[in-house]
Amino acid sequence: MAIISFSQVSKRYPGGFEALKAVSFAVEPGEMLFLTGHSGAGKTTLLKLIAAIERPNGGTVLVNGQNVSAMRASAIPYLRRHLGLVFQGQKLLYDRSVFDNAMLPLVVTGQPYREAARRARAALDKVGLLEREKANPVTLSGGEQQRLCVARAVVNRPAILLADEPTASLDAAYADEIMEMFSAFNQVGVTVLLATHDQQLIGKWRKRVLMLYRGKLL
Amino acid sequence: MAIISFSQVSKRYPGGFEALKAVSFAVEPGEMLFLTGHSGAGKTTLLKLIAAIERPNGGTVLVNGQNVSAMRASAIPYLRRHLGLVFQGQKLLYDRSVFDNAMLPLVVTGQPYREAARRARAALDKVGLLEREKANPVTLSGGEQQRLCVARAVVNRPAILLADEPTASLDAAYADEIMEMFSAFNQVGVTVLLATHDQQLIGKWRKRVLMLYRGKLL
Amino acid sequence: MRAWLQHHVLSFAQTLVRLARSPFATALNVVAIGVALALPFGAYCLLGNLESVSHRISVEPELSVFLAGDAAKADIAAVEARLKAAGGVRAVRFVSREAALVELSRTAGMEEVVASLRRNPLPDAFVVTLAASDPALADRLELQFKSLSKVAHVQADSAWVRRLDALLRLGRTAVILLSALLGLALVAVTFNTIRLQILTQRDEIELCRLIGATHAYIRRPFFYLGSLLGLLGGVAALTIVLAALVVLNRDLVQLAPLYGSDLRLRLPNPEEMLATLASSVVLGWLGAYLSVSRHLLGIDPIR
Amino acid sequence: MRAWLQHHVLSFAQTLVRLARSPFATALNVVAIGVALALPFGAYCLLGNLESVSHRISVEPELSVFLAGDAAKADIAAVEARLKAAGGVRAVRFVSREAALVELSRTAGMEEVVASLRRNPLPDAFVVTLAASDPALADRLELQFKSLSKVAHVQADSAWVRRLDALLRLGRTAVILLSALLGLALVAVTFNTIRLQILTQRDEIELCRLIGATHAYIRRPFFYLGSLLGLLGGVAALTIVLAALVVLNRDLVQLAPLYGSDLRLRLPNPEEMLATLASSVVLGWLGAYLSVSRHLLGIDPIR
Ligand SMILES: Nc1ncnc2c1ncn2[C@@H]1O[C@H](COP(=O)(O)OP(=O)(O)OP(=O)(O)O)[C@@H](O)[C@H]1O
Ligand SMILES: Nc1ncnc2c1ncn2[C@@H]1O[C@H](COP(=O)(O)OP(=O)(O)OP(=O)(O)O)[C@@H](O)[C@H]1O
Ligand SMILES: [Mg+2]
Ligand SMILES: [Mg+2]
Repeated sequence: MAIISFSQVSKRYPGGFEALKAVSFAVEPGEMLFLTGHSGAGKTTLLKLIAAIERPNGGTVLVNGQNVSAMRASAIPYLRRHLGLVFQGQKLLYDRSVFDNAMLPLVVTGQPYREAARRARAALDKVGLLEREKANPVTLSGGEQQRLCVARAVVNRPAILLADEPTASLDAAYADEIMEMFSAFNQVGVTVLLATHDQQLIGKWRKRVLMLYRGKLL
Repeated sequence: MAIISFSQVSKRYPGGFEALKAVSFAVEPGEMLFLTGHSGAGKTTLLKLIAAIERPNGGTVLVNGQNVSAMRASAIPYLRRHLGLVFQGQKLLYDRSVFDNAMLPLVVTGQPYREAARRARAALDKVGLLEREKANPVTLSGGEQQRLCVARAVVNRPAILLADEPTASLDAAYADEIMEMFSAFNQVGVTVLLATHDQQLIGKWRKRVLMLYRGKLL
Repeated sequence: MRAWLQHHVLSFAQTLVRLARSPFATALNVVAIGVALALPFGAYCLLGNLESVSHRISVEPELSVFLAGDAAKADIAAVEARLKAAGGVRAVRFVSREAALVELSRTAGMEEVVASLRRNPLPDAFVVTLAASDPALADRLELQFKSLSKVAHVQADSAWVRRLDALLRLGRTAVILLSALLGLALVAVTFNTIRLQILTQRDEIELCRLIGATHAYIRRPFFYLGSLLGLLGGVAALTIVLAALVVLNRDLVQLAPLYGSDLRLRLPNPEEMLATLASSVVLGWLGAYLSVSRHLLGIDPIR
Repeated sequence: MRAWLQHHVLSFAQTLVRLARSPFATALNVVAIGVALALPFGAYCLLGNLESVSHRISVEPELSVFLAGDAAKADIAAVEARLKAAGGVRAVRFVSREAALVELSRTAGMEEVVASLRRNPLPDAFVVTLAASDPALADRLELQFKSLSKVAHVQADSAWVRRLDALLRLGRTAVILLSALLGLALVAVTFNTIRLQILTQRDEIELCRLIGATHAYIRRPFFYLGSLLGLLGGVAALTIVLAALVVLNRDLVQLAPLYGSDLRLRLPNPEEMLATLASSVVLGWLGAYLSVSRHLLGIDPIR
């Protein structure tokens, strides 16, 4: 059974703009795929529908067998615990250390401290920030902050990883490393959906591509 | 005479990290050039020194003939009025319209309203956002927000344009358009300094490149 | 379950750390809440003092019934019987003209006057204690006693009773006004403080929503913050009221000998102090609750 | 210059719009400031009323000098001369024993007593008005007059003077305590409100710094906000005090006939109201100034 499935999903924003029009697709568990399209095509909107940040105006969104489009507000946190999210313009907390930022998803879901700390350090190591763990995120460069966001998204071993332009402010070397990380996660069974406008990246990785054009899936 | 000149500039952040080490270079008025280097190389730091957002620990930074490294705090606003800035993670104001966001630099410097409005609309038109002028920036996609930042940076016709990864979240078509815009500004005499890790972009435009590696200029 | 407890402890500790980090703003808040709580509490204490004094005064409303100069023993006995039979009378005390003169001579300044008298000008009298300090009752009995034969004059202190009554009503109106006003001020202060905290932590809240934090998890620290602020404010209020009472007592000590009585203000007892602290915690929690209900909803997970 | 003026008008308009956008929070703030201002202002008004009453009472401190029953006309004249010659005496009035009896008979309840008197028991007396309501002076003169020949007794009302003095000191202590407390509360409220506003507009401030806005440009709207909040708070305070005085007066009207005097509280006059408004604007501006000085510095143009 599909782990994510859209059927005839459309999203109209208040103001009347139709960001998604009758989009249907299915993602199998353990798949890795790209979502692409021009600026304003609806990539971010599609990811937001999966994470229940926005609600569709029509159609059904199923995630992990649950109907996200008709979910009670109190059930949404438990859905999100199965998701790893890397969003554009996502914030780090500047009142605590890099380590504490990486710990946050584990603290929020109430993991025992020792195990949580071990996993946070492992995630920071993977993105090359372990030696900065005590630093404040303000002191990180743009790329380093982006990598910290990735570490935070994978630290609680989600079943599904959604990333919106995760390599946008990274140089080629780090972009490759991050992609390798996503791929490694995918190999152990995590479903990975990456939104990007970087055709080079898509060309290099040869995965299934969902292409949006003005809110329609091509 | 050079419009921007660094001589033996070094920057150590509190905590001891040396982000720039004895950097010297000069930019002629009307030049357009790229600043590149790996993530954490010091690109953003260098741009911040030019705009007097950070102060160097050693060496001299001259901008427009003024010694920025030893400038009084009260003179800094007037320096910045000659600069157009596009920074990573720079914010839009979500409590006013796209048009008002573009107007802001002109309002702050006290331009007469009518002329200011004309120039703001022209800038929005150039980045393809004129028809969204009444919208709230929250409703813009990531790339649209990035373009609005560019419009805001150029609206007061600065003598120097500093941009930090201005095309990071743009697809190729819009990236090209934005670069064309920068180039057009350059052609009418504006000095343009772009920090980017995008080697493709640098290859396409064939301008002078400043390459940073671990805080040193190669 | 253990994780849940751990989070409770953690968010309480975090709240403490956060307060300690901006000591100036915290101190100002605590002072504002403290003052807001101190005023109605202080007014309550003062009113308590006043009512205990007024109780002492007004518990014994009296009528003085003066007999005619020519009243015989039998007349006196007859009047006494009528007085005792009247409804609303608690006690009847006979004051002979001789006793009255002795009493008068004890009054400051009258000593010499009395000494210079050739004979006793005072009549016999009864002092009638009423069962209740009710001005209407006093008026009724005054009329009734006046009409008795051999009664020359009835002196009611119902004017005093009425005066005291009106004064206390005035005091109560003032305290109610004050409590209402300061209740409002207290709500305003706690509400705004929590609003401030929510705005300051906007990014954190957005992020926690995105990461899968439950609504209860996000609200918990604010409830702790509100209750803690309330508690600190309550402590400040108690300190202020106690300090004020001590200062006032210092002044009252100078006043006391003039009235020849013990005019010390009673300090609030432990139960009253505990009640103040408890209600300030509850009010803080309530302010947090209102503010959280209003302001957390506006924070969406992401733009 | 024109642009500068335009910005002034613009930032004032923006401040108004911003306040109107969150009417609930604004109302709470205004109420908090209003209450904080209303209490010292109200206390000031009440004290003013009290002092005008006390002035009426204490302006005429008196000593009653009773003469011996056997004092002759010549003795009386001699005493009068000595009284008039004493330092600190303003006026000396002779009250003959006949006049005193008439006065006594007018006192409530004494009428019948006086009527039943066979002969006048009262002595001749002088009422000496002192030049100042100074307890020490009263004590000194009392001793001095007592030693005069043919003077039987001197009744000083210095006890009353002392009592009133102590009471007024008590009142003043209370008002000073109150003003200090509420001054603190007022500072806390305005300071925190501006802090809140600065935090809310953090992004805008950072951005304006980056765009080349001067320090003055950035601070201006907060000064407007502080002053406007102060003004609204002042208006609220006036409303509260006037309403409270009207309510209190309603109760006092019932009290007045009992004292047989006009016990109406005086409402504040226009100058006092203007002064309150002006000082509340100044206090609001000051709160903004303190808050801006403290919190704007922490905002760097970019991270
Ligand atoms: N909250 C909103 N209200 C109104 N319109 C919105 C809102 N969010 C997005 N839009 C509009 O919907 C369209 C799709 O937005 P979306 O963010 O999904 O684009 P995108 O594919 O992620 O683009 P980019 O690559 O630039 O990030 C855009 O034109 C955008 O202006
Ligand atoms: N405020 C700060 N305090 C301490 N260290 C800092 C601070 N800001 C930056 N750094 C460090 O200085 C180095 C250079 O940072 P800078 O932001 O200039 O890098 P960059 O070249 O822009 O990288 P990127 O491409 O990732 O944005 C980084 O290692 C960063 O961690
Ligand atoms: Mg997007
Ligand atoms: Mg950078």
